[in-house]
Amino acid sequence: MSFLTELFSNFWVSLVGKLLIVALMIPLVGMVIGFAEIKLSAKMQARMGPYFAGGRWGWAQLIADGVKFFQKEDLIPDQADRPVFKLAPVLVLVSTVGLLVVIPFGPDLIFRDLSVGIFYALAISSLSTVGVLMAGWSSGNKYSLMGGLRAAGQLIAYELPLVLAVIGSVMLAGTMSMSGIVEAQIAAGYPYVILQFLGFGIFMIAALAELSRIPFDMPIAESELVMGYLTEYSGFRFLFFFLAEFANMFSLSAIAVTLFLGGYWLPGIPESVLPYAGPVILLAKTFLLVFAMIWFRWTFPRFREDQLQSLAWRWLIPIALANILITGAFKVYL
Amino acid sequence: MTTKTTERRVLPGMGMVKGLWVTIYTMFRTIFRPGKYLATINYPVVKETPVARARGVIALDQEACTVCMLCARQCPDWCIYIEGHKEEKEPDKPGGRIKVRNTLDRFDIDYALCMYCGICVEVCPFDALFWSPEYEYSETQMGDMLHDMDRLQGWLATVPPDPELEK
Amino acid sequence: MVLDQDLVRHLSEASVSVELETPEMTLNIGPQHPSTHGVLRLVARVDGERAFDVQPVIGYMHRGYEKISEVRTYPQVTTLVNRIDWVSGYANEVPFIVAAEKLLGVEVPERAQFIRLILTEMARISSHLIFMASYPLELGAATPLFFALRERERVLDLLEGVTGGRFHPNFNRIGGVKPAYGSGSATRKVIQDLPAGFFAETRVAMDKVLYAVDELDALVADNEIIVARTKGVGILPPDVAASFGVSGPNLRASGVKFDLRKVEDYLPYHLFDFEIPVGENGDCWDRWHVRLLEIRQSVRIVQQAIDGIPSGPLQAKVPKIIKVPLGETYVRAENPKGEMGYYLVSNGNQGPYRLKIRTASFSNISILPWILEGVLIPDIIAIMGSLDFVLGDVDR
Amino acid sequence: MTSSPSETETTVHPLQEYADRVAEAVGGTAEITFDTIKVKVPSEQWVSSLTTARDDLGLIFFSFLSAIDWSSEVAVGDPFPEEVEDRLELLVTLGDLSEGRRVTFSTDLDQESPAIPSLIEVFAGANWHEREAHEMFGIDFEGHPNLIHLYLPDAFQGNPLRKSYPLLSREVKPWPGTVDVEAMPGSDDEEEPEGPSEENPEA
Repeated sequence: MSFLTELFSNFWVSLVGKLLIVALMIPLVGMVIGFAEIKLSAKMQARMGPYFAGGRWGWAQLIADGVKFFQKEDLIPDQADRPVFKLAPVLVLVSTVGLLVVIPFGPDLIFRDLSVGIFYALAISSLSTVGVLMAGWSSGNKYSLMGGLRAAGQLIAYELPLVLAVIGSVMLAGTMSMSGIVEAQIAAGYPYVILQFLGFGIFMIAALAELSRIPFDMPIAESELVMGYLTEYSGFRFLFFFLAEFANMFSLSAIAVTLFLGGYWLPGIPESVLPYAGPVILLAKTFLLVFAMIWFRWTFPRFREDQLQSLAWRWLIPIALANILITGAFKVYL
Repeated sequence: MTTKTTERRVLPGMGMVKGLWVTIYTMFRTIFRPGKYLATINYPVVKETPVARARGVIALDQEACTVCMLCARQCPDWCIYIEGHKEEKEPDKPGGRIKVRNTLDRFDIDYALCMYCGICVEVCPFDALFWSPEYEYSETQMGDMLHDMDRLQGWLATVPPDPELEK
Repeated sequence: MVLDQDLVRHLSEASVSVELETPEMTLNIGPQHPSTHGVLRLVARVDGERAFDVQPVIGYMHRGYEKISEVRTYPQVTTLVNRIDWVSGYANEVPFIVAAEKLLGVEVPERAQFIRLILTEMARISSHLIFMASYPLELGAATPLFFALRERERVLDLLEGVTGGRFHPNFNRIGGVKPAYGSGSATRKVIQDLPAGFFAETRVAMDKVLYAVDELDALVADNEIIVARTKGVGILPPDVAASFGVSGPNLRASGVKFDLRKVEDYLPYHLFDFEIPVGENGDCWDRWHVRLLEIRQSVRIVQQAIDGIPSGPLQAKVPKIIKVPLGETYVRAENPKGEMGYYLVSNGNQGPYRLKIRTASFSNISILPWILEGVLIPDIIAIMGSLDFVLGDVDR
Repeated sequence: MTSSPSETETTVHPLQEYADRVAEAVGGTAEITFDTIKVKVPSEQWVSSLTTARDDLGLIFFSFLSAIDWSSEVAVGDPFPEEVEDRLELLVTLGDLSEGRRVTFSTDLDQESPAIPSLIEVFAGANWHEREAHEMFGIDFEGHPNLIHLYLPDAFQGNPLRKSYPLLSREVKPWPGTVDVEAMPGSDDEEEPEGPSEENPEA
């Protein structure tokens, strides 16, 4: 390990290394979660799911999809606003990559331990709203425009509960840096979800809305808006959105795990083995949350526009505020 | 029996929980006991055998056909094209009368037009047309869907015996 | 830079009092659209999400059946007619054949009537199962589709076992059911009666259908999101429904207890006891729930019909070339989508002189402009889906 | 009510009493053919008689509206064996949602320029049915808000369901049913292959 740390001490080499890891991680994570979604949803519907791609049980299905998207013709509709149309998927993917920076995989296994970790993460995640709106507006077709406007309304409406839900655990931990929150939970001896179950619930609901997955997938409502703001995208641009959705699922779940479920720590694990067991624990917990998202996606229908908004404004935000009050009182009283 | 909406007293969250329960036990059932609960098969590897009376393709028995053109006339889609000619056939008994017999020159069924209604098979008075449950004869060109006489004769081998009947 | 106060006040009031004038947009829903059940086009003038003037445009699938049937013989028209509502193929043939039999004055043997009844109820089950599959999909839930279609395959396999065709069985003949394989010397003796093991398989299939209906009930009926999306949406009062000619489950969901199976005598429904599910306030949820209960009733009918089926000939004595005598009659039947009727005028030849085909979906969706007035776009899809129409039925 | 094919003099059709009541209330003549009550109404009282049918007799269910083109010479299908008086008969079938009765009201219009007031005020459902009858038979419904084509493309000329309108698809493709079994080579009986009538043949 010493040779590595010495090599990594040079700033530029570690920067390139980190970029390589992220560049590798996004497609890998996207593929694994995508494959899990395809296979598990098939099983939930008494189907077999992909079988022939890659031999035994279709593990290479998403690699095949990736290759398919790459060699597909990249159409840009003539009424589209070309630069905006080209930039939109990049913006959405950037916000996904940005989230990975602050996730602590182990005690010191973090890309960059920012002191304002969670604040930065929430700011970056709202960048994708701009990307989605650009995609909806620039595609030049009525369905995409409606999808984009719906996405704007929804993502902004659910930005608030997302932020308010996080404040509870930040108050308990006393710091905003992600690894700091995990260490606080290790010190406190219990994951914050026990106290912050309201916050956790609201965070998960708001995360589902951020990802615009069922029951909040109004922007890509297949049965109404054909494919919402994704209608005109094809080829590798669609691959950006496709990967961004799955990678976002991973990063938002990882943030939820870090804030509420004790990050890379399990109550029984001794301190010494954490640097090695940390990533595995984090990935296991994250996959649990991702499975819950998949489970919700294949069971529920989608809300209507106004029900979606009224759920956010009339229910999630008041409960989140109440949660902050209770946590504050608990913190002061304790 | 009215669909009294009030009689369905369900706790607020329970409706969704019931739905989640259905999907999760279907998942475990399909994973751990696929034989019993898996509904799909891998088509090219495993093939379903169609029922005996399935109307897949029409098979022709050229010897039985006497070019009476009944099937071509009754076909609603006009997709059977028949040409024949008269021919002498040696008599059965020696010294018997020379019999004149119609023989087929051309018997095409255009499966691109055919709607598998079965009127031709039913109306044929000489047992020349049969149904066979074969279904794997799709083509890349629409023109190839026109099956000629010999190909229809080829299907004759795949005609299944008639199923026994319910008592 | 000190803002002068009245400017600020003016600006704030101005934004409040001025109604945001957004120009309305004409949105084409269809003819190529994921949830228009075929090639229906809705021209909707939309303000934001609310559509206030929806005009359906139909005719993309008009095949002109009424004109073609004037040049066809009766057996050929049967193949034509089961392609109108292809989701329940067998159920379309029965009223047409009964109309021809009425003009001919032919008494259909008991066993043929029972077989017709069993296959019609199976067509109803398969049609309602397609609705159970596609309606939650329109609201966003993808899983019920697979539960419903898995059982529908069983029912269609039974239909194929008896008739040879899954969607377009063409199994009805004037005077009864298709008697023999062909009319050759050997094939005439091959009787097309029910295949062996049909009763056992049907009992198993019916139990599986009931099980799937319970699963769908658990998955969809009380789901809070579906209830929020469908209860109180698209309310259809009974008098408006009657004046538009809406029939079948859509009419019964509005609280009208009227089922043609109890009133008409085209099939021996009087021999079986079954109930007519009736909705309460005629919204999308009731239309969905009435169809769910109807599947259970159809399963009951099929089970009773299997136990009580008499033996006997499959077809009455009918000449080989059928010429229907002069006359006109209107026979209507309870199709899964609603009332389907045939006004048959015959002039003593082999084919009908004039055949008016009254289809259920045509009247069911003629109500769309009335019911989709001032409705959000997601509700347009929800209401249209709940009417359960098929474009072949609409355009003929 | 089992179907009695043709009404013999002795047995009175069970529906006869109801049919007479309807005919007398509506001011038309009733006739029962094969279990279908048909009430012929003069075309002037068309809207008024249907309004009374709806209000007094409870026939609130609008089943369908269509027309039959009775004409002796036909461009399509086989003509009537005996002479028939040329007229365009308009049909409306109403039903009630309690005992399940149904009555077909009909009136005769002349073939050249059929016109009749629209039923939209009486039954809202008549809108589409009338548009279809207009484009298929050329009947002009006065008072109909938008009497445009329903099924046919806007540029379509002619009224397809009229008997005088030929079925073009059958002219284009030669009929595969003509028997072309060439005579025996070298034989002298050169009878040309007999070809039955263009339309459906006498099998």
